[in-house]
Amino acid sequence: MDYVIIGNSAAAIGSVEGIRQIDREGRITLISDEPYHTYSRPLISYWLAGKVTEDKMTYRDKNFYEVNNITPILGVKAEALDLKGKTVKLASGEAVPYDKLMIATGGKPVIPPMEGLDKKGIFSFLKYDDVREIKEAVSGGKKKAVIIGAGLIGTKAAEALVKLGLDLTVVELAGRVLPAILDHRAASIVQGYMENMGIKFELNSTVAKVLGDSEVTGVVLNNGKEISCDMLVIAIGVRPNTDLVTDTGILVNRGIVVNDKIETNVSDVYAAGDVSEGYALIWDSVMVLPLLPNAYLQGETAGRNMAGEETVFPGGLVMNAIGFGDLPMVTAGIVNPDSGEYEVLSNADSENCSYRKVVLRNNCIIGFILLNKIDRAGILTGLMKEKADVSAYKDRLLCSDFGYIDFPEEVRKSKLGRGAA
Amino acid sequence: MNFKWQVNIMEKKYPRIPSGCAISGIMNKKGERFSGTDIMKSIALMHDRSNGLGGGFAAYGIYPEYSDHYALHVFYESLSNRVSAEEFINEHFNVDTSEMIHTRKVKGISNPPLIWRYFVQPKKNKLHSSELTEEEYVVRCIMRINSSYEGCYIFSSGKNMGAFKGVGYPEDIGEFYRLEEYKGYLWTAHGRFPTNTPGWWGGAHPFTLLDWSIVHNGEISSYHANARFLEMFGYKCTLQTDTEVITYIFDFLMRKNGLPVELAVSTIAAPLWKEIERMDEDRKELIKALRTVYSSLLINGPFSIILGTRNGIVALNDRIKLRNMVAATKGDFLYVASEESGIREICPNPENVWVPKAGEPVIGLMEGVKEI
Amino acid sequence: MKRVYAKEEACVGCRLCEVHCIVAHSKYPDNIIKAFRKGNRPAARVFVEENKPVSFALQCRHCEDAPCTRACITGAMHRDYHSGAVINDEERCVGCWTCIIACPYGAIRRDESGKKVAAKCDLCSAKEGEPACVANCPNDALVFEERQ
Amino acid sequence: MMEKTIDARGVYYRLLNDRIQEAVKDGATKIILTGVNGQRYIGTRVDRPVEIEIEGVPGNDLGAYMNGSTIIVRDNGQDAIGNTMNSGKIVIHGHAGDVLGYAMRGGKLFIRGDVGYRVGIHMKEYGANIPILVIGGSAGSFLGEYMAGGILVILGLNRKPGEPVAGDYLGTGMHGGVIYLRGNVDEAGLGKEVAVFELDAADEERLEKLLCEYCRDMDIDYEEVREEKFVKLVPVSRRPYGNLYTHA
Amino acid sequence: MGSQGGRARNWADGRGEGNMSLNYSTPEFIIERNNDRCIDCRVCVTQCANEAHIYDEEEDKVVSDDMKCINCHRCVVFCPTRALSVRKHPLEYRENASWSGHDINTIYKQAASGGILLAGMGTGKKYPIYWDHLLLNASQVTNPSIDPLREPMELKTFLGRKPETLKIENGRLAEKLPPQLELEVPIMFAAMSFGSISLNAHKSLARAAEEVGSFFNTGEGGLHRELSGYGKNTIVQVASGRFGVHSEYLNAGAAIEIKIGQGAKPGIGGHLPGEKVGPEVSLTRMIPLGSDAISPAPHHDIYSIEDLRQLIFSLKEATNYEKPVSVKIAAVHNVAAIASGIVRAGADIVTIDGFRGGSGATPLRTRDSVGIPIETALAAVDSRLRQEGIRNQASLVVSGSIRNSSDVVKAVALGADAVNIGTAALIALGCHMCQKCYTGKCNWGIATQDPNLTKRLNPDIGARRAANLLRAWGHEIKELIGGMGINALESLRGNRLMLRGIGLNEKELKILGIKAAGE
Repeated sequence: MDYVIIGNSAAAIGSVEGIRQIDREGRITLISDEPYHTYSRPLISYWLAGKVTEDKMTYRDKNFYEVNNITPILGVKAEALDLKGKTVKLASGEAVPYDKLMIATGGKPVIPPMEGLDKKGIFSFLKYDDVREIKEAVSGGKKKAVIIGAGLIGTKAAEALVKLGLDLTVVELAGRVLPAILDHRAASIVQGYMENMGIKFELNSTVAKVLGDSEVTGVVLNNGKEISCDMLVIAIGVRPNTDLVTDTGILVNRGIVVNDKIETNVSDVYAAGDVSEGYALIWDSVMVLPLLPNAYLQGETAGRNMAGEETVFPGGLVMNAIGFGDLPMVTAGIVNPDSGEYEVLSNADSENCSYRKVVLRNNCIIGFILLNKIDRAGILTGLMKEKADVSAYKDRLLCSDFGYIDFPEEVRKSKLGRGAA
Repeated sequence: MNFKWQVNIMEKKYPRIPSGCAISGIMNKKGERFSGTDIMKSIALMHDRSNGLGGGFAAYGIYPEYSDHYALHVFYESLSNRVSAEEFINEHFNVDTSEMIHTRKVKGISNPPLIWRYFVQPKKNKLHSSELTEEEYVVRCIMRINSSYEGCYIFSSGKNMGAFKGVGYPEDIGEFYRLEEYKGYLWTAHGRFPTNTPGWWGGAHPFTLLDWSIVHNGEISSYHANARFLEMFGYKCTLQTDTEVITYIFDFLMRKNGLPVELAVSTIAAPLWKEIERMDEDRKELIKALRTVYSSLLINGPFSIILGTRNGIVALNDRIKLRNMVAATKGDFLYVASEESGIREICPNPENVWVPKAGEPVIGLMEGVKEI
Repeated sequence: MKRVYAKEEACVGCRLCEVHCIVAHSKYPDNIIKAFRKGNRPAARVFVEENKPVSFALQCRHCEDAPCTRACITGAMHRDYHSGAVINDEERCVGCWTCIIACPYGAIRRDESGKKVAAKCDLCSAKEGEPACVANCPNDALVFEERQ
Repeated sequence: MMEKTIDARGVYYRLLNDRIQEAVKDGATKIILTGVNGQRYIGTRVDRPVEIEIEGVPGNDLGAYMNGSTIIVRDNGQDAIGNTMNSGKIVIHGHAGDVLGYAMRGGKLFIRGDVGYRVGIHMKEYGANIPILVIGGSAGSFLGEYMAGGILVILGLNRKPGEPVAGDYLGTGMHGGVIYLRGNVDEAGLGKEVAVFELDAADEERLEKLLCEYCRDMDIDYEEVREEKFVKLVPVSRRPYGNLYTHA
Repeated sequence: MGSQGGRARNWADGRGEGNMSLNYSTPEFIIERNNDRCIDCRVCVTQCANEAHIYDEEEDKVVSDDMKCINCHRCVVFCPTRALSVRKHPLEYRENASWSGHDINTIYKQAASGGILLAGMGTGKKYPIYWDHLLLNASQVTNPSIDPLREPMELKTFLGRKPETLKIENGRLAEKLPPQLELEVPIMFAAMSFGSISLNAHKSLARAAEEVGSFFNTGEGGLHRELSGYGKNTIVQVASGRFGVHSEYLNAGAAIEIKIGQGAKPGIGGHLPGEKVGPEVSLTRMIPLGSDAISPAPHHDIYSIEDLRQLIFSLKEATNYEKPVSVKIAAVHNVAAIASGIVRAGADIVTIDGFRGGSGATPLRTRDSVGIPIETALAAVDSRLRQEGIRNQASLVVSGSIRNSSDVVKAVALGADAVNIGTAALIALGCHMCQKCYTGKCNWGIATQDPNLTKRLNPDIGARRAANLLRAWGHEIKELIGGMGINALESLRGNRLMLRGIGLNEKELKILGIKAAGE
């Protein structure tokens, strides 16, 4: 059996490990246009900030490929697919045959249309190479940066850059930071915290124009405000990198369409991670879930299916853990409900940057935000996944020491007492 | 039965023996005499209230031919004991008749002592020189024998009455003494449940002194307070039984101090202070005085007793009624027993049956008699 | 595999498991006083939950399908191939707390005593025999055993 | 219904109870005992609810520990009837002695006539088990002493004018249950742990139900019984001795 | 008050209930915290139900309040760094041979409260302990001692009524023996009610009894449904309150014990305070939740010895004459006569509890001044029953401060068939003899119904420990009697020649029926 995996990040590694749970023998070829041993994409901001050294960037042990008996083809781009001939064509000209193919090409940065994108000093914030370039630029003397996007990528980029001593402004189209995962209350706490770190924000704005000749010298916002800067980081987000499958017959919606076994519409071809769409719990719909845990789980599910063990993807959960300085936060599910069928419980202690919000629908948790006191948040995640009726201990959900003690005895005992959970 | 142990008993070196019991009493207020059969049946029915270590009867009106004589019933350990005791009796009394009491062999009665009966009158000169009343003279003589003479015990000393008792179930004791052959107008009976083996015939109930006889159920808690008080007045509580002390209390209060029976009862089973508070002033003063002066004669703890005299019976419970007692009448008969079934056995259809209250005596007087 | 299970009816809420967990994961596993007094005191990896009269100790269940290992952004959180235990490689952990939001038992704790890392029960893998919490439970309220 | 008659005349209690138990084993549902006089523990050993009718005066501990049987006594009863009784019913058409219904925790004990001392002592209830003791006549002192539960009714029928329904220390140490008393209470005779109250609607309802059954069993005119007013006695505390002690 | 910490609390505690004046109480014990060892882990705080250890959040320190310490050692045992010790408080009154500190302090308490002084466990007064004046014999030369490790050694004991003679017809037993209790060791667990001790304590004892082949006794608290499986090792008790007594209960055990009295409180009843009557106790005792469980001083159906017979036989009736009935009394002055009466009333076992016996709660003055020592009571009863020829009719069980196996051996030599252990059993379960059982706050989970505390006694551990104790004593008894050349316990029973007295006067030797050492 020949497995070919295109990609080298979480979904790809998940596929490898999924395959290897079932099949220790089959050949696995892993193709990535990046020349690096598998590394953790989310760690790039840590690397940039100097919190993680190069040798700790790897997502798996150095001997991962050997141990898992993988043939890695790194730094070589997969250029085309021959789905009939079941081969992958590489930029090197080589054609790699496959019995089972995993497409885990991930995402690519969203670049909004604006004037002056041709200047030097404009960076994405997605791959290792992106931050390497940024670091080089900073050590080359850059002092002032504008980041477009105050989402997950933008804020982490901001945290890293401010740590590097840059004068920093974050421009965000929405009216608050981290608009997708926080509500107003939490966002204002986080914003305040980040402002204390020295980060400036321009909300409800976008960059209309990049100034400068060949090098970036500033930006003009859509409200006319001009901000001088010597570098611009575009960190709005990612969209599926579906280039490889264009016109191959593999069905693409926003991302590659897969079923609950992570198969595409073409047999023996799978797609996982940021490139694909997946079923999202809570939302009860199919969407792109560009989050590492989902990517891994999709990959692992696909891998098991590729190896012949029928496995169903349980659905992905939108959940994020993120922290700035000493302020950790976790959020999951629907945090900004838009109708009356939801019940919202919350309490806040702005002084301590603490905030706790739980959103319920029919007495089931469908989302939550925890700021600062995030311990044991996973219990809420678990309840969310299970769609557990929480009415028996609803009044305890907002307590920072909410725990198994609050569960009914039988529930608690069955969860804690069983063998292999 | 261990005879050696019994000898010890006869040497009067035994401890106080607490006991529980069954009691029964019958009287015919007109003085008509009837055999001992009924009383035996009544006490036998309450078999489970005794344990075979004591039974006895008191019978009044059984010796009409000797009605002027004191009838002394005596247990002797041995012939030699009799010889020495008779010496004393002959010295102090004129003995009209001296005889062995007729008994029959009964299964369940073993090792009886020698049982003798004497009909006697005090020797005039002795009585005179003693400067005692006749009754006191008799009592002193009995006390003397019972406390100083080895192997000898006078267990009955009244006129025209007698006690019959011993170690065994009461029905066996009755049969042993052939009580069906006696006729009396008033009978009391006792089935004893002592808490160890006295083996001691004298320790059985009833306890008698002159005409007084007492059968008693219950163990009183005031025993030594009562006894030590009585001993100041010449009583010798040699038997260390509750019954003995109760008998002496009645003797002391009624014979020596002349209290009417109601007040003797109010002393023994004194009303609670709470009840005294509710009495009218005269009564309050009287009862308060009784409780104050004779405080050592309050009998505390559970008891139900039947006091027999030639004039009738007094049945009494302790003041908070810790023991059971039932009374009934039919025609000229008055019945008292620990359990109603004890009466029903011999009087199936009484005219009146009642449960006397705590401390309230049932007094049955013979017709024509004003006082007990 | 053997796991630690709590018998809540016997848990007396003394928190000695937490104390000994701290000691076992400190620099002075053989000296409790030094463990508490010298340097950074690590976080306990066992949680005593209490709502009187109920109490019990809870620690990582070492799930077969451990959500924390899948969620881990660095690969630090992993299943030990030999023991089956889920172990966090604290050297590689960057304290992103994704595992915290993933763990349905809430059994992972932020340990900020030194480098920020996710602290969790490792079944005292460094030591032989029973984990410290089990060995030091005064009332046999924790057992280390295999269950189906 | 299988009926069996046993002549108890002169039969020792243990043998009589053997015979009763034999009859029960043989399937008798009603057992008539004739000539009973003083035999103890009737109904105690019976291990299946039956009806026992007694002619004569049964001995002490009638129906002790009894579970569900019915005993009807046409004559008087003695002491300790219904001792620690669990359930069932005992009806005494005459009077009875002391310590009736001691520690009784269920079932019914109906007495037509007077009763002795310490009746209903330490009656207690638990859950649906509520012992009921109804006395037609008057009672001696310490009625309902230590009472911890249940219903005790005392009617004082046929008593002489001015005579109290019950003796002194009524309800002394009582800490549960209720005593319904027909007529007036001399408060001086009450234990210090109880207080007197008027009946409320719930009391009336339950008393009516009870008394109707009692009057039917005893063949008494219910209306006549109700002519006199009832009061109820209840404990002032469930913990009468809560403050009696100090820690040494 | 919070910020003032310990001192403010002290003042508050110094006040009597219901009035605001000082009650003059002073601490009895002093908690010594070795600050070089204390790591402020707060384990002591979690374990002290009396709140003698307090965590001062502001100072991040654990501090102690001596006033609240009852010296139960829970904190000392639990302290992981051995930083704690508890000592007698050094505060002294001026020396006065007539007026001890205890005398003075109890007056303060009563002057403040007007209440009856309540105490727990057995008397702490320095009365003579006769066990410690008895010496055991051993074989030398003239007959061999026996090595119990390798040679047969029998401790099996039967309790119950023995017929005067056996009826044997055609070589077969013509009449069955009356019901007997069979013990593998001559030691049973004394009656302690569910209510006075926790269900876990009961479970521990029940399981240990089953494991070792002995009996536990329900006391007057009914039989909890979870213990119904231990029937063949259960003695159910009937006491004056009749709690939980019904026919099913009477038939649930192997024997029935009528409790008349208890060594720690002869002559008085007991109250289980309503706060200990939680759902389980309520269910088991069959009384309403939260109500006082009052055990009257007497059985109100026993005011005389013949009434005892009536009760004994009512119980035999209720159980079809299949269970031995024991009657338990306190050792009092007239115990020999009383015991004789009990045997004659039909009891199959007489159980006598000496005045050093324990109790969950007893008036202090009763505990400390009523009754007589079990050793003298046992000697007197055994002698009396033998004199009367009825010793074989009933078995004799004694209790009230049996502290070790040699006490057991001495008891058997004096004439006991078996012993009951209460205090020793509780100590095996973890009791540290702080003697505050009556507060309901037993830190060891034994004498309490507080669910926070009862779970401190894990019945698995308790059963193991209690069983271990019986086994250990069993081994020691075998060693001791083996040394005397006896290989079956019955040969020791009443064998007073195996005893010698030391430091006893003539009268005491006579009462004990033994010779002096050297005689």
